[in-house]
Amino acid sequence: MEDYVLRAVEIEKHFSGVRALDKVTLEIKRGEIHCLAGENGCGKSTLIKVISGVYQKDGGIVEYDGESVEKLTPIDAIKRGIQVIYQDFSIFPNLTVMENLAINSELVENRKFVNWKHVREIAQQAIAKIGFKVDLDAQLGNLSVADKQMVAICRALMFNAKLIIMDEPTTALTKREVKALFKVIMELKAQGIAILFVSHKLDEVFEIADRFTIFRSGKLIATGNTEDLDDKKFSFYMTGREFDNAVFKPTNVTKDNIIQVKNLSLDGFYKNINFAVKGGEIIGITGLLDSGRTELALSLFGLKPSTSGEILIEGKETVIDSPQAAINSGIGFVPEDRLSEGLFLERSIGDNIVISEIDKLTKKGFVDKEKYEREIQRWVSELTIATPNADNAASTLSGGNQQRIVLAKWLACEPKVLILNGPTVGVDIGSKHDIHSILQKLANAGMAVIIISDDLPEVMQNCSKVVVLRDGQVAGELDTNDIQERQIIDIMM
Amino acid sequence: GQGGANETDSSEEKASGEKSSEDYEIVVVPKDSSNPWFVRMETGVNEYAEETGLNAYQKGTDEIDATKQAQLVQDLIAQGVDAICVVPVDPESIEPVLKQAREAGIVVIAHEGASLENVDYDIEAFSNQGYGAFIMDNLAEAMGEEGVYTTMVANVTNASHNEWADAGVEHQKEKYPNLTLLEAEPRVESNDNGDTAYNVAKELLKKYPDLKGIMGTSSYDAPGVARAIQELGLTGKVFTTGTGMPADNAELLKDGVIKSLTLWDPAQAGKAMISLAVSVLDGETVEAPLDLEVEGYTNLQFREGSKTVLEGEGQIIIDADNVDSFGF
Amino acid sequence: MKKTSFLKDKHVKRLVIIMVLWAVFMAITRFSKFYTVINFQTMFAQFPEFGLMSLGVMVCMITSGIDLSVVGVANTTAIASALLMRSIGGDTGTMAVFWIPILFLFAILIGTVAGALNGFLITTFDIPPILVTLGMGELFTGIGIVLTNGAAISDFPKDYAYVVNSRFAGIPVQFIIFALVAIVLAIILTKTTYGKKIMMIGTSQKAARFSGLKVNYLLIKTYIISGICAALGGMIMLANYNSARADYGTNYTLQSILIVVLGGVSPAGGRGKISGVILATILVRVLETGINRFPQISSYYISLIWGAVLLFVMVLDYFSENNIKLLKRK
Amino acid sequence: MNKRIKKILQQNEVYILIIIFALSLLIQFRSGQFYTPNNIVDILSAMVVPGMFAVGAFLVLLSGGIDVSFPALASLSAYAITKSLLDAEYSGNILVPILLAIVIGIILGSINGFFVGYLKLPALIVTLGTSSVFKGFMQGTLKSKQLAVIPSGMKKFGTSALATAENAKSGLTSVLPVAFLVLILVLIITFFVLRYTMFGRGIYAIGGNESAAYNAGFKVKRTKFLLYVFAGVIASVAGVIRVCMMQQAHPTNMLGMEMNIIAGVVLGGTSMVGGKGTLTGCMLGTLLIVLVENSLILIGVPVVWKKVFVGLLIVIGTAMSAYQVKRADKQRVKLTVDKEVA
Ligand SMILES: Nc1ncnc2c1ncn2[C@@H]1O[C@H](COP(=O)(O)OP(=O)(O)OP(=O)(O)O)[C@@H](O)[C@H]1O
Ligand SMILES: Nc1ncnc2c1ncn2[C@@H]1O[C@H](COP(=O)(O)OP(=O)(O)OP(=O)(O)O)[C@@H](O)[C@H]1O
Ligand SMILES: [Mg+2]
Ligand SMILES: [Mg+2]
Repeated sequence: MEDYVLRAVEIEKHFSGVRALDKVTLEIKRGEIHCLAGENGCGKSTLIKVISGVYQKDGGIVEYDGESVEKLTPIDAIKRGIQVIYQDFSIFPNLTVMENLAINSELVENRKFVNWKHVREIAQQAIAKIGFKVDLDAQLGNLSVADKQMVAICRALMFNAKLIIMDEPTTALTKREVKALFKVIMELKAQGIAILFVSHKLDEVFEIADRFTIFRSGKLIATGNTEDLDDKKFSFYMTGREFDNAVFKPTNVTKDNIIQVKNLSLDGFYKNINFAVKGGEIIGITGLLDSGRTELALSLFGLKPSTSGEILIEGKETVIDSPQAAINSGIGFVPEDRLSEGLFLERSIGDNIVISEIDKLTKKGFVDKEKYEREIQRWVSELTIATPNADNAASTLSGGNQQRIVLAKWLACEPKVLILNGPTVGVDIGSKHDIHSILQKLANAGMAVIIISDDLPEVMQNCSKVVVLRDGQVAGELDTNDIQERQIIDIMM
Repeated sequence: GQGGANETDSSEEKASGEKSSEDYEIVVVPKDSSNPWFVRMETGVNEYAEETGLNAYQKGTDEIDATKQAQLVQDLIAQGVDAICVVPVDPESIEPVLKQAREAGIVVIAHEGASLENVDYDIEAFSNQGYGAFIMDNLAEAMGEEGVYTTMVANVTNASHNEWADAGVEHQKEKYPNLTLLEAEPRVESNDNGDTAYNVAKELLKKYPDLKGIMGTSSYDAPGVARAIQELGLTGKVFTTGTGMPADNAELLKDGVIKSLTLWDPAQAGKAMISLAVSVLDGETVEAPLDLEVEGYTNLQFREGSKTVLEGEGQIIIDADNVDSFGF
Repeated sequence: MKKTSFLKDKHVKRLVIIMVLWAVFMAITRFSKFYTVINFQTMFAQFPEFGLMSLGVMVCMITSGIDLSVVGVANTTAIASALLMRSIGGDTGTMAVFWIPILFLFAILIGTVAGALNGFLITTFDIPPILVTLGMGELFTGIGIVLTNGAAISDFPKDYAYVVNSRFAGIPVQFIIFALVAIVLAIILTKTTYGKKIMMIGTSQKAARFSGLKVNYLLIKTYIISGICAALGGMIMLANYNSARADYGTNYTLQSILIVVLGGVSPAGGRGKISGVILATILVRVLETGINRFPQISSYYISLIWGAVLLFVMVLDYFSENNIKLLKRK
Repeated sequence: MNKRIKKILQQNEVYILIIIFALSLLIQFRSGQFYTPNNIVDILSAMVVPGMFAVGAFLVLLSGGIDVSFPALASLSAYAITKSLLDAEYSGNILVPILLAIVIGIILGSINGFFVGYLKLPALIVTLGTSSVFKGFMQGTLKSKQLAVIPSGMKKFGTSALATAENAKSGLTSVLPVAFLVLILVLIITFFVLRYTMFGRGIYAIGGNESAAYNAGFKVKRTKFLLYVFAGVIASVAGVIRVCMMQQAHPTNMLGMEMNIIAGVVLGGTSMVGGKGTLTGCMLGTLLIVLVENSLILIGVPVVWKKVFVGLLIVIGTAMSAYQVKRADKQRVKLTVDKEVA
């Protein structure tokens, strides 16, 4: 009889009709690193929320240390030594780092009063554990995404937890931080703490996981030891499909640049950026977080207009001081934060798809219902967005499909240049592969595509050249055919 | 017996288009109802209904608001009451509604609405001019007929208050040469709110040290101002008057913070309106001097040049001595 | 088609039910005093003034904003128009009928300016709409007072009030104006891209910017629409009371918000049906008029009933949305 | 530039303070009466009731909600208490009225709390609804009318002086009522609750990110519920205090204050979406509003221009602070980036 920290047996969970979990089972041994994988929307986060008492399960058994528990609240779970780092971090942007770190333990100790000295001590211990450097008194909202996540991680580590659940902890992290995190995870393991690790990134899984469990659309597909697993099997379990990750070879590259950027600068963010993209080309822009890559993207889309330098579209100098200007000059932009920037979560999938081109779907100034619906159907099928009904809210879809909506929105505007900031962040290999092939198709159709990403395999696989940013400046422009990831990393850091 | 007989003959009368006074539905519409003033009026109305067995009642809006009052009256018209006795919040806005009422054959009696055209009659306890002058006389007396004064109204948008204040100022110019109106602040607002009156008075007295009198109009003014006078330690140095109900101001009067207040008894005004409405409904001819058999309204005269405005002599002065003698 | 989609909305359906219940209640208790042509003509002449203001508040609330300046705008418009009429026809004189459309254009102009001001301040300084419109409301009322010294203006040609107060085939002109505006607005909200866009802005302003919507421009447009609705409301008040004054209808500010939320518009934005708001408007009026039919019931109970109805409807919504969960909890 | 100064300049309180100071100079200049002991005292006593209301509104805004029902709540409670004590010919001291106020505050507040907390209904709608229910109950069921006479104990409390300021020149005296201590007390308690209790931190947490608060283990529903109860108590007590200070109970003249109070709180830098705001800012914002409303004559604003002036001030005031905060945010972003770049 094995010694399990947690057994979740035949768990069921429905969301207004949607069957998110269909009798799935997950068993985690004491002190193991267990990887939970599966495509977007297969139910990983949902199961985690059930385990941690945020959702009440509709069926099945949850056992902590062999003790079965019926109704459970988050605080109970924490008391039982379950710590979760949620996908959305679930932190408080309006509070200080210090408080974010301490708040859980304060609650667990069921304190009614706050002793700020104590809070500071807890916080210091927390960051000391993994030598994370941060101003404890800073407002969390002003931290970079990565730092935010580090805070969430530190917060979880503080408890003498038996099981730490990390829902896609590495999505927002750059290589450097991932390394640090893995070191921590290993230490925790050494202390006999079990880790449940959700990730879409194969390499990570193989690097640290002892055992794995894979879901597909709410069902358990496979579970076992990582040794007995390889890339092909893994992705097959997840998607039920086979695919080749062939490197993309542009077929019809235009002679002239479609977009060219000359000495572009934005005070305090980036300086003298130069690069050019031809039609049919996919180029990558990479760099650490806060290397200015996001601001550059925002400038190109007119959301943070550059302060000097020029942008040429098809050779003509173009002023891009607003998203409208960008769209009119044929630029589309898939933003970094899908949930808050890319989507209107409560609105229907259809509305989300057509909102940017809606002015074209009119007849005598009025919305043309036919055109409207036709357009929606067209994109739903063209990008194979998996939904029973385009009138459902975008929130009911999972990462991959949501990202497709955002793509569709821009493709509908028929841009000449498509800029994607982290196009496959938090997207599973299945959808990731599909999104890549979509981008490649677009390129071959003559579009200039710019992928901003620090997912280097992705860059290597799709981009013919990569612009590396460091501290807001171009640290190098390389041809992906004659370099290795390693070199890029060296330039980045 | 009796009842039966009554029924039959009343039904006969209906048939012949005639109504006996018991069948009249007469509604009194005040400005609002939380103001003790109109609470007092309602007591009068109910007493009168009791005594006479009339179907008369008072119905007010929940806030003092011209549009609400107009809509209430419109509802009453649609409901087909026989007479509407109204104390308008704002004569101008009620005018077109009263027009509708009269076109619908409803008898309209007003009070504090001398400027109204679409009424059968308007009863004034006295003329607005008269009342303004009357308040001024009291203030002047308190101030020893000399010094700087200013006027306070609920809002500059309030009709009758501003008429009283204007009349008061007029009267002062003629009769009290040694009184001077504070030119910098000739009129201030209390928003029908004792607290505002209090704060405004404080400000005035701070900024204008030689200010000696404040002529109040709304029944919230004098008590509020009095509080300020008391607190600033100016009792006996600065004076205020205005409209006020005996019971509410007994203390202030006895403490001498306010020398005297003026009013007319709203209860009687209410009775008078109904009484007049009945005689109009009964088709009696109304001619001066008119006796409505209501205290203070036994010798109504037409305001000269007017065929609708009837003026009585209902004004009362209350002071420390007589304040307890009114029973309200 | 229209009707089905109209009754599909749970919330709207509930309002209809409440109204029917009330209608039945009135039929049983006060039939002869309530179900008269004159009574309905009266009600339908009364609610357009605040009905229009409510429509304005509604469009703002759809964008997750609010407009507390409607009454101020309405009164200032009425005053300005009254002054204009006086200058045309003199204190007592008459005014050719062709001026009336011009007057309405004038009102629309004022509403546009007022709304544009609100929208400009909200978008350029990121001030919460509730504050901007509160301040602007005071400001407009203040301007009204300055224009009139606080007094009412009633000495202007009566022709305007005469025309707007008249009935067309038995239907009050006030209501016809309201209906026209409501229809136009309904078309704008459901059939034009603007309607879709403000719904999206109400859902997420950030996403709207990232989707390339002209958010500021659209918001300004929205507050202009609200301003125009308010101005027209003012024109109807001008007719109904044949006078204008800076403090008419001060209670309409909160009342219009109450109507809008009762009509099923979410203060968080992104949701709202004009049919709901119209129903709520009528419901509020019918309730009040109905209560006024009971001499013994003090009109103070009206606000109690409003509040109760509002909470009642919200709770119904809550249970209908959460019934599954509740069953499970048992 | 010195980082500390930068940090200070990012706070919206500073700008309110500047505006207040500018206004005070204007008043001083126009009337020579601002910086006089009795005037200061007048302003302080004028702050008592709005100040307490503001604290309640502030707490609710912090949690991401909004409460427009407090004037109605206060009126109902104040009227009910005064009336019943009059009927009972109560002649004792202030304690009983205050205790009653707390009890009634708890009851009425828990109505808001139940709907907003446990049923998760939008706060604006709920409080609009309860507001008109409270009002209707007071005026309809309790048949409220102005009470010109109040129980002796309440009157005594309202008039008893904590301090008396005399203006040497004009010889005018102004009284700082003992009631002022109640405001101070409320402020101290609120400060303590917000800073040193998990309940208080919970309010911030919920305002910042509700489901995160839920995940972290806060009892979201209970916290919200208690919050509205707390706000209800503050409002209710404020209502009674006002009656004491005015020495008369007028049922309706508190109604309609809500918007100006909320305006003051938001002016003070409290975010309408919750999570951000300080008690200091809240008080400064309220002070600004109170100052304007009670200095128009001193400034010499002609009475017909009053609303124009107030309107302009609200708009300009908010525009200024909003604009400054916007700029400060921009700078802050730059700062962090410069740090990384350097
Ligand atoms: N609150 C909710 N309401 C309705 N449906 C939901 C809700 N949360 C999740 N779902 C649905 O349940 C399914 C599982 O969602 P979940 O977030 O667990 O997927 P996931 O495996 O975490 O995906 P990802 O890899 O994108 O995080 C999805 O189909 C999603 O649409
Ligand atoms: N912010 C939230 N995010 C996710 N789920 C929530 C949230 N708030 C409430 N819930 C859901 O509602 C239910 C109870 O909510 P909540 O935790 O607020 O109750 P509670 O505060 O524990 O109840 P009580 O205060 O009565 O003890 C839980 O099942 C939870 O799934
Ligand atoms: Mg997930
Ligand atoms: Mg994901």
